[in-house]
Amino acid sequence: MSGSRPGRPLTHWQHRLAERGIDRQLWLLVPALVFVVALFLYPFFYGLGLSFQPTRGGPFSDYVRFFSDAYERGTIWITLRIALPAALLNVLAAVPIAYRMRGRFRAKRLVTTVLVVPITLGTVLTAQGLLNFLGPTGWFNRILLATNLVDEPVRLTHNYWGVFFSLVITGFPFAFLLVLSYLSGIDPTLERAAATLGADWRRRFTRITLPLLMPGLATTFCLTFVLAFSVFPSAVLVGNPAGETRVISLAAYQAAYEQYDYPYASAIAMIMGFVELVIIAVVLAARSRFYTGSTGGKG
Amino acid sequence: VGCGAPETPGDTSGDTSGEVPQRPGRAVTLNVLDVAGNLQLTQGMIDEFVSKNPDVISRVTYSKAPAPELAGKIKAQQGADRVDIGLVLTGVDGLAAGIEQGLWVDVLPAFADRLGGMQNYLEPAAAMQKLAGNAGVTVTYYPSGPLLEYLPSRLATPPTNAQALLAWAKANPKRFQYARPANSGPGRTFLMGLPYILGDSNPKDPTAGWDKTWAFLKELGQYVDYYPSGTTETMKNLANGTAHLIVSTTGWDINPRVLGTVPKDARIATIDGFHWVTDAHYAVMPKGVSTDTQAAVLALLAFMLTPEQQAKAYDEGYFYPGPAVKDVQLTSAPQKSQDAIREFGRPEYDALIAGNPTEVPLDAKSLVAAFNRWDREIGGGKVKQG
Amino acid sequence: MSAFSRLRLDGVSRRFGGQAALTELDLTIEAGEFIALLGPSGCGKSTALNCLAGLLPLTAGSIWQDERRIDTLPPERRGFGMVFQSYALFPHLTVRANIAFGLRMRRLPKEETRRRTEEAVRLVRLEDHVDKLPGQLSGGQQQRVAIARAVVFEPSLVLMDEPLSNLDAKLRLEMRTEIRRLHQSLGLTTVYVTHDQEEALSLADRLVVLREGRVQQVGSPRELHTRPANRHVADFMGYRNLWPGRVEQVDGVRATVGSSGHRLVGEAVGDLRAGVDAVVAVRPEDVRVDGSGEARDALPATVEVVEYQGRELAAEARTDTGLLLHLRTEQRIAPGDRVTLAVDPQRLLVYPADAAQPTDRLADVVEAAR
Amino acid sequence: MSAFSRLRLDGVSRRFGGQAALTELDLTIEAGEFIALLGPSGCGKSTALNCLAGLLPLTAGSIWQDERRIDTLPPERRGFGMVFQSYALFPHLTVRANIAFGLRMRRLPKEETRRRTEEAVRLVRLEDHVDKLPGQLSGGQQQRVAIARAVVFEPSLVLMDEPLSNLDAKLRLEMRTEIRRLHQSLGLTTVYVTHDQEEALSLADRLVVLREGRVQQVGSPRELHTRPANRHVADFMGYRNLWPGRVEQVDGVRATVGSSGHRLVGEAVGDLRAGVDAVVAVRPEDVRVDGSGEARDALPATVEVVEYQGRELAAEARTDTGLLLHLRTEQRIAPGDRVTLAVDPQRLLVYPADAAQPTDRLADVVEAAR
Amino acid sequence: MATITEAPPTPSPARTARRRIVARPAAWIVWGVVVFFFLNLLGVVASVLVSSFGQRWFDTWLPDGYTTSWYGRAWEEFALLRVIVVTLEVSVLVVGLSLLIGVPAAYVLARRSFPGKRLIFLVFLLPILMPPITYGIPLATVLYKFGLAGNMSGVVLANLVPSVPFVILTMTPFIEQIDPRVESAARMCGAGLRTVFLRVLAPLLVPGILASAILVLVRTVGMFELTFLTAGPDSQTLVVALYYSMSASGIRAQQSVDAMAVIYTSMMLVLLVVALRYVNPTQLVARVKDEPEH
Ligand SMILES: Nc1ncnc2c1ncn2[C@@H]1O[C@H](COP(=O)(O)OP(=O)(O)OP(=O)(O)O)[C@@H](O)[C@H]1O
Ligand SMILES: Nc1ncnc2c1ncn2[C@@H]1O[C@H](COP(=O)(O)OP(=O)(O)OP(=O)(O)O)[C@@H](O)[C@H]1O
Ligand SMILES: NCCCCNCCCN
Ligand SMILES: [Mg+2]
Ligand SMILES: [Mg+2]
Repeated sequence: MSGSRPGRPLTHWQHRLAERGIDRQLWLLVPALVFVVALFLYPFFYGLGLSFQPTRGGPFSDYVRFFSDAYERGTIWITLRIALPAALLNVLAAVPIAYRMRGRFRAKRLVTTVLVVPITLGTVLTAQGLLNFLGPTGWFNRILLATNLVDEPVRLTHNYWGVFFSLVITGFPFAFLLVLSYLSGIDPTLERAAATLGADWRRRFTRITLPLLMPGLATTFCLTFVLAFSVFPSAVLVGNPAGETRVISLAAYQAAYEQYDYPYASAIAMIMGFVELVIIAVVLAARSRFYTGSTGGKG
Repeated sequence: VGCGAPETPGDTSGDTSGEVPQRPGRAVTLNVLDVAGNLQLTQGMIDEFVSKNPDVISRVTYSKAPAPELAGKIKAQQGADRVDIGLVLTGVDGLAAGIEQGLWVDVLPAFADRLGGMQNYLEPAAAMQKLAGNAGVTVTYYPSGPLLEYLPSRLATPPTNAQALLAWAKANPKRFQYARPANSGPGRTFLMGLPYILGDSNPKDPTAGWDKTWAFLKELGQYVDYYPSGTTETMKNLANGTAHLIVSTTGWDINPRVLGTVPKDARIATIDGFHWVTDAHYAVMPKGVSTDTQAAVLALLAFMLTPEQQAKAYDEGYFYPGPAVKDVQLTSAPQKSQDAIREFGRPEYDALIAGNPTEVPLDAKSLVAAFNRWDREIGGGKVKQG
Repeated sequence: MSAFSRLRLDGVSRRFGGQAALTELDLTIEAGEFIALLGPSGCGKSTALNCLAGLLPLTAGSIWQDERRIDTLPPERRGFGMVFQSYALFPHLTVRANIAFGLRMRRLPKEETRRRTEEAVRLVRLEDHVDKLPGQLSGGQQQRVAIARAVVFEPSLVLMDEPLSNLDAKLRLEMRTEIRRLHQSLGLTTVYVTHDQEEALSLADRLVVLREGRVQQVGSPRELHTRPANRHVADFMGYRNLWPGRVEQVDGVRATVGSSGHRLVGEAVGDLRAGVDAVVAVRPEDVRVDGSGEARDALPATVEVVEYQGRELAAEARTDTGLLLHLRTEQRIAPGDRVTLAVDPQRLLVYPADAAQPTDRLADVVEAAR
Repeated sequence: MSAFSRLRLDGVSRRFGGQAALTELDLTIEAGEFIALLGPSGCGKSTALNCLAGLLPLTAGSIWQDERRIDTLPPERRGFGMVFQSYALFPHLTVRANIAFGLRMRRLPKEETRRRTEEAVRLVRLEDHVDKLPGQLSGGQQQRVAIARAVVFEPSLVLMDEPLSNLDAKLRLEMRTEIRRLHQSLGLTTVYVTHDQEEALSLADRLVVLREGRVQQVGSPRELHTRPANRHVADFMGYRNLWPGRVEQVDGVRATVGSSGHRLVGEAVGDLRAGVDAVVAVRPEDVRVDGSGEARDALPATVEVVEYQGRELAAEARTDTGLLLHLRTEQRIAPGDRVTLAVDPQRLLVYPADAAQPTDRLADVVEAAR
Repeated sequence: MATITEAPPTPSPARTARRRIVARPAAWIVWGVVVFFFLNLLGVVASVLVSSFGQRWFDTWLPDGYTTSWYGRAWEEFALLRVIVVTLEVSVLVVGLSLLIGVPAAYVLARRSFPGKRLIFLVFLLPILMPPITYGIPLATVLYKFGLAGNMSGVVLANLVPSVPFVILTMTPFIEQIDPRVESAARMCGAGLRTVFLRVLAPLLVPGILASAILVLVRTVGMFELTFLTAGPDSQTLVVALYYSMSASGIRAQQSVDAMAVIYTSMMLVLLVVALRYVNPTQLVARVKDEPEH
């Protein structure tokens, strides 16, 4: 029946699209896309548009207003002064501890579980606890006084340090667990190989583990920095929101809900997002200089 | 969809703007928003009204928010044409912010006949009502402060005049405290009371008339450790000894001692020549609520202004004395309230209230200007700007 | 890094939790030897190697390099080279830096490091790839980097843990020859872990067969191939025909066994007496297809399955009494053919049967299910 | 699910992005055949199988089951069974439910589903394990579940993608025999993918060798083994000796080639004329170690590496002119021995050399580095 | 055969064990820091707990007396029943919706490659990367504009913004862990796409779905900023109520705020304990594949 054999029949159009990876399954993405466009992208661009329609002056006048007012402009610096050191400390302190705990040991699950607790406490409760614990007559100061380490209570709340501690308490466990998971992703055989090649633990760490961990550290830094940068409730509750912890999110909040100036609030929110993305971009650019491929992790 | 800020409320839908009936056609659900801490005093009155008049208000919900957020919230709801808050209880600040934004229904003069109790206000309460204009209805009143508060165990003789206060603060650095005025009743009373004490040129004009006040605060600020973001913190610090002298009001003097946050033996002091800067809480109705709800709220307010209900405002000294209308005796207050005031109240208040002039607080615009200047020059002045 | 003349493992044991992974390993390795550790998965090969390398502390026993005890030294101070199963190349370092790593750790002069690295690169012919990262190399190239890295600092002992298991068949064959060549030309001493008996036979001077953490046999490839010490080693070494039977008669090293109605004669290995249960072991290639059906030990059978294997055929045949034989032959036989099979008594080994270990073979089963 | 008498792949092609993974595969499969797709990693074997199964849409071409075009049907409507490399058992279903899955999908009556499942379970002898989950089974048992699941609904075609590659050597050998047996006893038609030439040779009726997505040769195991169509197939089929040379003379099917100063005579495969470059291919087992050095084609050489392989030795020897030969012999030779090697002209194949593909062998290199 | 040429001294067990017992100073420092951190953490939590039961607590180590009355006060003063009900309603809605939206998307992103995938992935990542306040303010503005804020729908919608991407990120490794050949196998057995999803994928994804459901629940209960910006009088969740109790006007006993905080913490802890039955702790913070346990 040679007649029934068409020479080389045309391939079905579905095959052609499928070859490029497009088929009906992609419909499954649609709800999520609609959602992200409607609830994230649209508001975001709405805010961006709003920031160029100030109540007074030309399209950029709210930005000019922000940057020409030292009281407002200063919030960028205030925020960075809190967020950068907090994020840095969280990441750096996490490394040696995670390095110690990367193997398997009996209490590991317990330790990691306990570490998760402050993440779930949230900033508000942490703030309340810090006020009680670190306050002038809290246990912390009482211990310092009782052991004669200080003569007078150290003030650790309602200032920079209160916010800083709050960020460490909520941020450190987060950073630790992330770093731990990145570390576990590095094939332990690599360190063993380095050992058989004559590297002591110090050089195994600096030559092998650390370089392979760097991209993970950069990512961890970015994520903890984002958390710290958006500090809001703790800046109000344990900080000094009129002064040294008047962070930029507070400025944006006040513009929106105390001054009812939505365009100005949007402008501040945009500036805030921009500053954050600049920092992240710098860190990610540095990250790309490290080896970021597979680390032979078993994960 | 255009990109513009949420519009100010324009037209409101049919059932929100018509004739307000004497009684709602159907029992309403009333959402009460408290931004002044006023429910402490008035929730009992409202609950009693609801239980006695289930045909007017079938259910009531309460929620609380910080005052600064009030206008934004209401405005947003009105912009969306979905106002679900029927009654707002607010201080001067929230009331004024709303007036400026045109958020409130003008209760006066339209409904004056329904609120007979308003004829009966105490004199300073009537002054506070005048300040409120046509939108708010004064529900509670107190003379407030400024007062100084201290523990005799830590401070034997408090300063009695402004210079002595300055000298004391200098001699005892970090021991004098008041909270950020924008977040604190005592803080703002202190701020508004100082021009009277110092004899400034125009106590009603913080921008041009407060030279002595600003200079005084700046100098005082050198000896202040930090400005807490709420009065509670100053009370806590007084109690635990971190602060030895703080700014207070009649309510903040009595109630925390009742609650046990401040030791019972704390004392108050006054500064020579001080004027009471009075305070009041107002009830307002946002524009855009249905006429049924408006009717219900008006009936409720009339009920709240009766002397029997006003007696509840004695509370546990929270807003001492509390009632806004005349001839409300402590003896008609609930027993618990009487007991608390007997134990923690101060006999000297009657004389102080009678013997010192009362002043209404700043109008909203001036107050915001004063706050702003305080935030930048006094509060923020302690931080270097980058 | 001093070369040694003899390395001795003395009762080396290792437990994990309560479980013994390696029990009392005694072994002396002479300089220049190529030793293979052989055994099924989980038998403790890697454990032994890691103990030797210092990557795993011993639970008991000691390791001596000539007169020096080394089991307490950390791995970096033993000076052994190691090739890992999955290569364990440093993914962030170039091929050159990977190979030079061991020299750098020894703080050799720059110039010497460079020279010796270049030499090793040439040795494994990766001149064109020195600046690539391991991720950019094929499996065989990665393998070579791993070998070069392990031998570049001239270790006194090279340890290899299944270094070929990740390569495909063809490359495995090639690399196998290369490892042997490097071992000879560089005068290395090598301990090599594998589960592939063919690999072990072809590479090693001496084989150590492990089972469940215990040494089963140590010997030359020929010894292992022709005379496994027990039935487990026989099974592992390719004696695919393992028939249960009962000893009828033992006559010196010669035993006669009855199995499925046949009388089989072979060499007795281990403690056998008449009447005990035994296992008869024969390699498929030692089963002869004889034309003549008259031989005394002849097994008449029917061919069931035939597989083409190039020069030879692999086949299965079943005797009339139901005994299944695996065989290899160059004769052209086909399923259904009647054949007469025979096994040279020297190629037939008889072991005492130990605790029941059923020969769970699908083959027998499918037959039964028919 | 209708059985067919012939399945035809017609120009079946598949690209990924711009890259061709399979190019113009033409193949006709007769009912009952056992076809093996063979080739190195990445040559497109799995792609071909997945196209056949319907798991991968074609880029061009068509597939015909007798006169019915089936390449537009989704996999579930083609009625083929498939056994996957890592079994791909449903981890949440018991062995019984795994095997019954295909029957359930066909909504057979409960009773019949039960009966046929039991039958399949018996077929692969998993009666004792029916209620276990796959995770509780050994590799070989999982393999059997996978096979039972694929054949239980009597598919008209069974596809197998390297079904044995995850098993260890011993089990692989056993399962191989079983697959062949099942194919025969159930009368299946099977397409089997592997990269192991030995496996393909032993299992299949017909082999299809792929390279870079293109068919290189289709033929019987014997054809593939003795006469690979080109040098790549030869390389892949175990012709480990591949020497470059130049054709000196072609005489019908007989070609004479000069390589490293030797004159080699063999069978010409493909288009050859005098003067062109050629590749000479010889299997190690076809290199004879002759005592006599007089034969015309004799190659005097020195043994360099010897590997013990049981009955045989594998060795490398180098002629005095530097030609390296891989050989296998039963003779006992040792490194350093002088031997004379010879290759039967019928076992020596001569191919035209194609575009340069360096024989990237570590062996040659190490030699060079010395 | 191996022969022992000379008898070595019998190894003393102490010698082989020695290296493991003696810890380096670095280890002591590290453990010291960890212990210090935990002690302070304990102090923070315990001081709230103790205070919530304290009658009066001024300048002393412990309160003057103990009482449970603050809990009753907090319960009434902050209308906690209502708040907790709202919190649960919001959380359940957010979890349900984000799973419904997120799981199919996660499936496609884990399994398929198609043009624009990287861009889409980035867009899904952004809500997690941006501070909530940055997009929260414009989002609240938009939601108010459409009348969707100030009530439960606003709170739910706003909380979906970080939750859906979070579901996608946590589900991806779970989906990747399922061998795609299992799906192919099901199809070869005659199962259509729907059957594959319902009979094969869904049962296999149950652990992943549970894990991400609980993670989203924990995060939603704890999410302050977005709820704060969009909640109305009737739709405050527990965190927001807690924040108000700390910062809104009025005189409140510290202890009743503490009591509320304890109630909040207890609720979180219950969720946490449930969560940790299904999830590796590291997974609470990031999209991390399960550590190899063997
Ligand atoms: N770190 C460990 N913890 C617990 N048990 C282990 C550990 N390492 C190995 N084992 C156990 O010790 C035994 C021996 O393991 P080993 O890795 O030495 O086997 P192997 O012979 O190398 O096997 P394979 O051929 O699979 O690599 C096994 O039963 C294994 O499960
Ligand atoms: N999904 C895919 N996307 C892109 N390229 C692919 C994909 N699948 C296969 N390829 C490519 O197609 C070619 C053929 O792949 P295929 O899997 O068919 O090879 P194979 O012969 O089965 O190899 P192996 O023996 O390694 O399984 C390879 O180059 C491979 O990289
Ligand atoms: N616990 C916090 C109490 C905050 C009190 N704010 C003071 C406002 C007085 N109107
Ligand atoms: Mg191993
Ligand atoms: Mg494949």
